[in-house]
Amino acid sequence: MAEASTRLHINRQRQARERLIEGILFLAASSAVAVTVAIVVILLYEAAGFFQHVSIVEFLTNTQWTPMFENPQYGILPLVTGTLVTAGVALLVAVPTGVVVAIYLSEFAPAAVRETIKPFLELLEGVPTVVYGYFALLFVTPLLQRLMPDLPGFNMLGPGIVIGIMIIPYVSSVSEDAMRAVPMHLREGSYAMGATRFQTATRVVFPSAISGVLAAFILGISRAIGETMVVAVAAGQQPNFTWDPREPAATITAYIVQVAMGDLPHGSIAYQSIFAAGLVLVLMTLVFNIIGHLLRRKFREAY
Amino acid sequence: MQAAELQTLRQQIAWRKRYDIWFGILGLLATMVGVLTLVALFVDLIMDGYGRLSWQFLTSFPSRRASEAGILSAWVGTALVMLVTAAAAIPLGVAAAVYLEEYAPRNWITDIIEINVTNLAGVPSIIYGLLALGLFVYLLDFGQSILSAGLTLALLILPVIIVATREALRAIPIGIREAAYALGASKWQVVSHHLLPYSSGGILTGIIIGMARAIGETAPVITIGALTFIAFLPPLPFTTDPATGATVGPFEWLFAPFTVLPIQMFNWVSRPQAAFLENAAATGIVIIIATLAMNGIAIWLRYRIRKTIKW
Amino acid sequence: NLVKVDGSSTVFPITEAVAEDFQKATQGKIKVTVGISGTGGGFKKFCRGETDISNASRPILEQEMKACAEAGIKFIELPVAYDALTVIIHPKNTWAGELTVADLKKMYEPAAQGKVNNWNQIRSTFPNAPLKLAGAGADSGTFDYFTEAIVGKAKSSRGDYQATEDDNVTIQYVSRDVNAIGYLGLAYYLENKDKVKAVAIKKDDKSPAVLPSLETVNKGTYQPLSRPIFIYVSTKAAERPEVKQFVEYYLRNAAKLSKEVGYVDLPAKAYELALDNFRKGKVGTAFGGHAEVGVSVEELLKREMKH
Amino acid sequence: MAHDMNMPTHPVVGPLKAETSGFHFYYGDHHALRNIDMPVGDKKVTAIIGPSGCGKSTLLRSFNRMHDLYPGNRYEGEIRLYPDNVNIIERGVDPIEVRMRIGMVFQKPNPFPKSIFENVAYGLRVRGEKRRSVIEEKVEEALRGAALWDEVKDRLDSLATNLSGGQQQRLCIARALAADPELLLFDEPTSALDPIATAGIEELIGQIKHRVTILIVTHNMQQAARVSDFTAFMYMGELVEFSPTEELFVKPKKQQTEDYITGRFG
Amino acid sequence: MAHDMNMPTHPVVGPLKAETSGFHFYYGDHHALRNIDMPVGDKKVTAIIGPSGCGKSTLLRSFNRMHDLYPGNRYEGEIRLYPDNVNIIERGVDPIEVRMRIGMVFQKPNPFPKSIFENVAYGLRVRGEKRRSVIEEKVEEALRGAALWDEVKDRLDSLATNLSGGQQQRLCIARALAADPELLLFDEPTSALDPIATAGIEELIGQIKHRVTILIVTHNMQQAARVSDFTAFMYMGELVEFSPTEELFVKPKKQQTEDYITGRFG
Ligand SMILES: Nc1ncnc2c1ncn2[C@@H]1O[C@H](COP(=O)(O)OP(=O)(O)OP(=O)(O)O)[C@@H](O)[C@H]1O
Ligand SMILES: Nc1ncnc2c1ncn2[C@@H]1O[C@H](COP(=O)(O)OP(=O)(O)OP(=O)(O)O)[C@@H](O)[C@H]1O
Ligand SMILES: [Mg+2]
Ligand SMILES: [Mg+2]
Ligand SMILES: O=P([O-])([O-])[O-]
Repeated sequence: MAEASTRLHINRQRQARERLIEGILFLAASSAVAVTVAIVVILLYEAAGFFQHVSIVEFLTNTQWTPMFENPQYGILPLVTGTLVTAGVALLVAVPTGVVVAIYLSEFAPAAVRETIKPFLELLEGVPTVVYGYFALLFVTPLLQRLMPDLPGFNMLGPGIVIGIMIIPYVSSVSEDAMRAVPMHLREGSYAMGATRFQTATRVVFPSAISGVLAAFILGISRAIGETMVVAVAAGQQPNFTWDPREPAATITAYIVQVAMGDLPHGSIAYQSIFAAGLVLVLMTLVFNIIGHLLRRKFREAY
Repeated sequence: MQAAELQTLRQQIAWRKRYDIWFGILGLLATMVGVLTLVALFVDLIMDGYGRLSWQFLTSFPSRRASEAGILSAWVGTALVMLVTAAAAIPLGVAAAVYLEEYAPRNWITDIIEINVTNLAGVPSIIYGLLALGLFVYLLDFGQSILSAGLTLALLILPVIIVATREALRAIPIGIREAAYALGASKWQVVSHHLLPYSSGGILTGIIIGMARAIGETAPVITIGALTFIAFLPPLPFTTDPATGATVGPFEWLFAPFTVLPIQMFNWVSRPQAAFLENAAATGIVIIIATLAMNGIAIWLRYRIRKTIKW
Repeated sequence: NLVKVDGSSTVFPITEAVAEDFQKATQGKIKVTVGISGTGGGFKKFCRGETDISNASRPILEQEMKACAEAGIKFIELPVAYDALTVIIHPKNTWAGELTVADLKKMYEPAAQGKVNNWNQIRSTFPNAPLKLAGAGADSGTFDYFTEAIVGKAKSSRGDYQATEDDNVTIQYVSRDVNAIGYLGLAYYLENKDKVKAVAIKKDDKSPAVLPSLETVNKGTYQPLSRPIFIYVSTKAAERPEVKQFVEYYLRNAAKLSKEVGYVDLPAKAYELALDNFRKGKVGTAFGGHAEVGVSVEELLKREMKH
Repeated sequence: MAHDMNMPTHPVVGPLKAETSGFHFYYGDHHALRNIDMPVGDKKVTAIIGPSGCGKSTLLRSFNRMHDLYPGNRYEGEIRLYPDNVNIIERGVDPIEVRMRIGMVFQKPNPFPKSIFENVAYGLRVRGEKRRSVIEEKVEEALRGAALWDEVKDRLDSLATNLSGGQQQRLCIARALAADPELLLFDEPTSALDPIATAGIEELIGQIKHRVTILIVTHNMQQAARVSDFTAFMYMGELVEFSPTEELFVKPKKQQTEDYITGRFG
Repeated sequence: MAHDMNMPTHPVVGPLKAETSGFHFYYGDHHALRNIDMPVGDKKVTAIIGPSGCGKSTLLRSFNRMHDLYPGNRYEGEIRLYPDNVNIIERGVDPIEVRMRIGMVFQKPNPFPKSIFENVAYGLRVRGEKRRSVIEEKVEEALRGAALWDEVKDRLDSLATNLSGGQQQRLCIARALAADPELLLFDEPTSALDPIATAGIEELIGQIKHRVTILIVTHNMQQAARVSDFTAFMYMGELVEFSPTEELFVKPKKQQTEDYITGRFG
């Protein structure tokens, strides 16, 4: 049966076809890398022109960002604080609420409630962010002004809260997925010890899902940092080096979109500055993502 | 167990169960924060914009007279941009996911790709706008076209599709794969005969959710310069161009200037006349209804898959 | 048969109106797109040769002229209307109905930053009330012109005021606070007369106080806060019949349409001169690459051009 | 606990810890258990055997009302717990209270992803015990009881999920023991373990049965024979035969039992 | 296939379909199989028994190179397939070709969520068969061979996943049979089934063994006794004993074998 034995040999034609397909798929997967590289290259390229005029030290240490004023100053810090403060306010809203919602939906709510509420929450993402901007400006801020009469019409608090509400579904749905992925036998283990729902949820399910919950936080941070239209509309557009959320301030994203629609002479340093600012923004999200990656590795699910 | 012991046990259980109730209430309240915000937003938009919603609004071009203005060019633009987005993001995203889930060896290259995918999910949308401005608009010279916008949004939703596809693939039991391999199927046969068909529902859900997000995106489309008054439709394939009388080619629309719904809304919102604010609100309603419909389809799909596919 | 216009958000409503009517008049044979990417962004594209016409709420700057020259793009500068910057206060504000340029300067100049925070610092007769300033975002033409006209130098401003690109937001802000003051385009004031009050401006102590209105601007008495706004046409594009047709249509209808969307039309003479300049292909700018305050449009159109 | 007035006796089994009578169970529409009458002797080991899907786990899990965790499940009839003589599946009875008195060890070891110490202390913490000394004492006692103390005493703070399978299962037993249960349920506790670990668990069961009543499900007849005092044979949701273990394996009363233990099916 | 020159014979087994010699298997660092020498008689049923974790499945899955699907696995030694007399774990041998000739039925029935017809036809489709008539004929033949034809012939287009567990498993057998395998591997094919379905599968194995060589893993010794001609007893990664089935159960040569089959462990 010599013929039979050759049948077992490697079928070159099929192998070549499989390799080709694998190559194509690999290229598709590599597109993610290509996009990242493209982002970094384009930002670096444009920012390079900026850094020929402005020293990196000034960029990183100056506390004034007034590229459009008569005596331009190029200190990114005010935009960074603006970004961090709004994101911080947003997270203070989104993280506790999102986690409570996630625990509630995953451990407390009956299936019917869960299945109806979840898609509703997901709709929060679908609303155009411009709408949220005006919601923050015309609804939330006046409401806050009743509680805090001194609150300026533009501030980071209002938009921060609105962004927070907007990203609740991000935090809650990723955390909920993580909690639902906790195997039932762990819950059974806890209930069998006489634990209540609340005890099981907080002492067993939540800690077991911590890595997924952290991933949700990171996603939330990225979204909060990257949100543009809400702050552009409602936080005021004056860079302001402050950690006080009650004050108005501009964020990196608000600055970029403002300039993209604005009156700057092209080729000016101010114009190039949006790429430098964009670079900082990307680096910030990168840092958070890496922190998230490390945290997740540390807390990897052990069940 | 002694009666006294039992008594303390019961007290102690009752005490612990109180937290269950409190947390149940807290959870419901927290959930309501989101839901009520949404309802408030929607009701507010409806109050402002309901009066403008009409057939005429959907079939008219924008105009300086608020009462005559409509969103025809905007919704056609949105539809076409979404078409490009889907055509670009779906094959790329699904292929990338298949590679990562089924092919990728465990090595540093895979690690780098993985990290990049999670990272891209976190890159602010405005940065995609900057990228697209440099890459699509200028370097590749697509201009401020439907193609540029579609590709920009495609990059934006690529991570969403990759993640959804991977999850759908992971949900397919290993036994199905083994069964196919055991019959002598090659890897690609396993992927194309089994994995993709069985995960198509999950993939579709991911696509729809990604697209629903893309529909409302404003910032990246503004950065590529789509904040534009457009009172005509892109040249639809095989129609005759009124100006030249020539027949339009199949791909000309890709390079046409365009506007999209959120941009039209943004444009109107910053007008001095109050009547334009009504138009903006009406546009907002249309966008929300579109996302609502898409999410609805996604939910229905998810539900149907859960019913039909079992292993 | 596509005319591409881009640039200033201030000029946009006029060009939009023209484009709308023009497309109707030509039965859709000629298409016009009108983008908003700011005066600067518009010139950027214009000097790359990507657009045919650039909307501008200020004259072209030296830097931009250089870029255009490098790319071999020549342009014709055509004023199309006036925009009047309007200073607004809360309707219940009883003391600031008239302000001099010097008063405004005290409020907005860079030296005021952090120091001038009370109305009585402007004039001792003003009440002891916190001064709440709003105004245009720092990269708008409005901001440039306001600082030029009030402080005396473009972009020279204090930084601690409520800045926004969206004039509706300024309206909101001022209408909610008796102690607030802000400035914006005339159109926004005209649409919101019920919510805010315009301030009459005195050029100096001796001049009369003038309220902004179509007449005062057109007659040239509302000074220094009225400014001409422009379109710039590329000469290369102007050779194309559709662009030519569009620009002529524009100049013939600008008077009517600019009024309709809340701007102030130029004197009729000015449009004739502009049309004439366009037909003759008079290239260059009358400004020499920097801003100027208070020149009449007719004078501009007759000036020797710089390019 | 001394023999109690409320603790009825059974002709074959002796004093009873629990007893099901006329017990039925439904997964939604699926009638999984039919009319089960089974005694559970106090401080004895009762094994439940039967082919896969016959309802062994379902019955066992009814004893601590695990089925309450999932919607659509329904109990019918009685499971009486002595000496209280309450029907623990009655509406008025709090499942949490039941579970605090009836512990359970699962088929797959399921330690929480916490430290070894925290795993064992869990039952005490759940009860609101805060005193460190009490907890430490109880944890040590339970770990000793589960024959795990010597192996882990130096690394009580390390993650329980890093233990070997057999150690994990003994940890789960310790966790259950620390809560001082009156009745301990085992659902195929060794089926995920290797032979050596299995032997360890079986030995452990032999040790603790003097302190606590044990109900164990197994699909390994030899195991039932080795560890139990009484054996219940179930088939298709019914209790076919209940006898002292030796009797059931040596001279089964029913043909089905005989067929099963001689390997004619299953 | 007639007895072939290339088909060696074994003193106990007779003509061989396959044979492992000096075979080792590693899951990464874990040495799961050690030095296995096992003959597989042509057109005979060979059972592999042993306690959980001893390596039964690992050995079985080596025969169709299932381990190639996962990274880090390593084969060593020989698995010869006759009459070709090729070492199928050699590098130059294509695992896909191996799997086309050696079928497999898994523990848990795993039909594709496609129609019954498409399930059975899948092996043919993979081979590029396109002729409808050929496929229909083969599908019917395979379904008859798996004793399922009568039950499903009227609903070949309905979803395979809607069948009962036993039917699904017979469908999986039909699916394997339709590809005309020379050797069929079964990994505990009945452990997820009820007794009646189990009996059906066992009967089926009896019917097809005249056409195809069978290698079956089971943890049910009675099942091994019922269906197999030869039995291999494995323990901790080693092949302890290989004998004709009757001999192994009646007078095992090794003490370990005897301990296991009398239920002293496992
Ligand atoms: N959650 C459930 N919903 C519906 N039916 C179920 C559920 N769990 C089990 N069943 C069914 O109830 C019957 C008894 O199942 P059970 O798990 O008690 O069997 P078992 O004797 O423990 O079997 P095994 O030895 O496989 O663990 C089976 O027919 C099973 O299919
Ligand atoms: N993918 C794997 N990676 C590492 N080790 C494995 C893997 N699969 C199995 N093993 C180990 O290899 C040994 C043999 O496993 P195998 O599954 O072959 O046992 P088995 O005899 O089939 O047991 P069972 O009766 O439980 O199926 C076991 O110790 C097991 O833990
Ligand atoms: Mg069970
Ligand atoms: Mg196995
Ligand atoms: O858009 P502007 O240049 O007019 O501010």
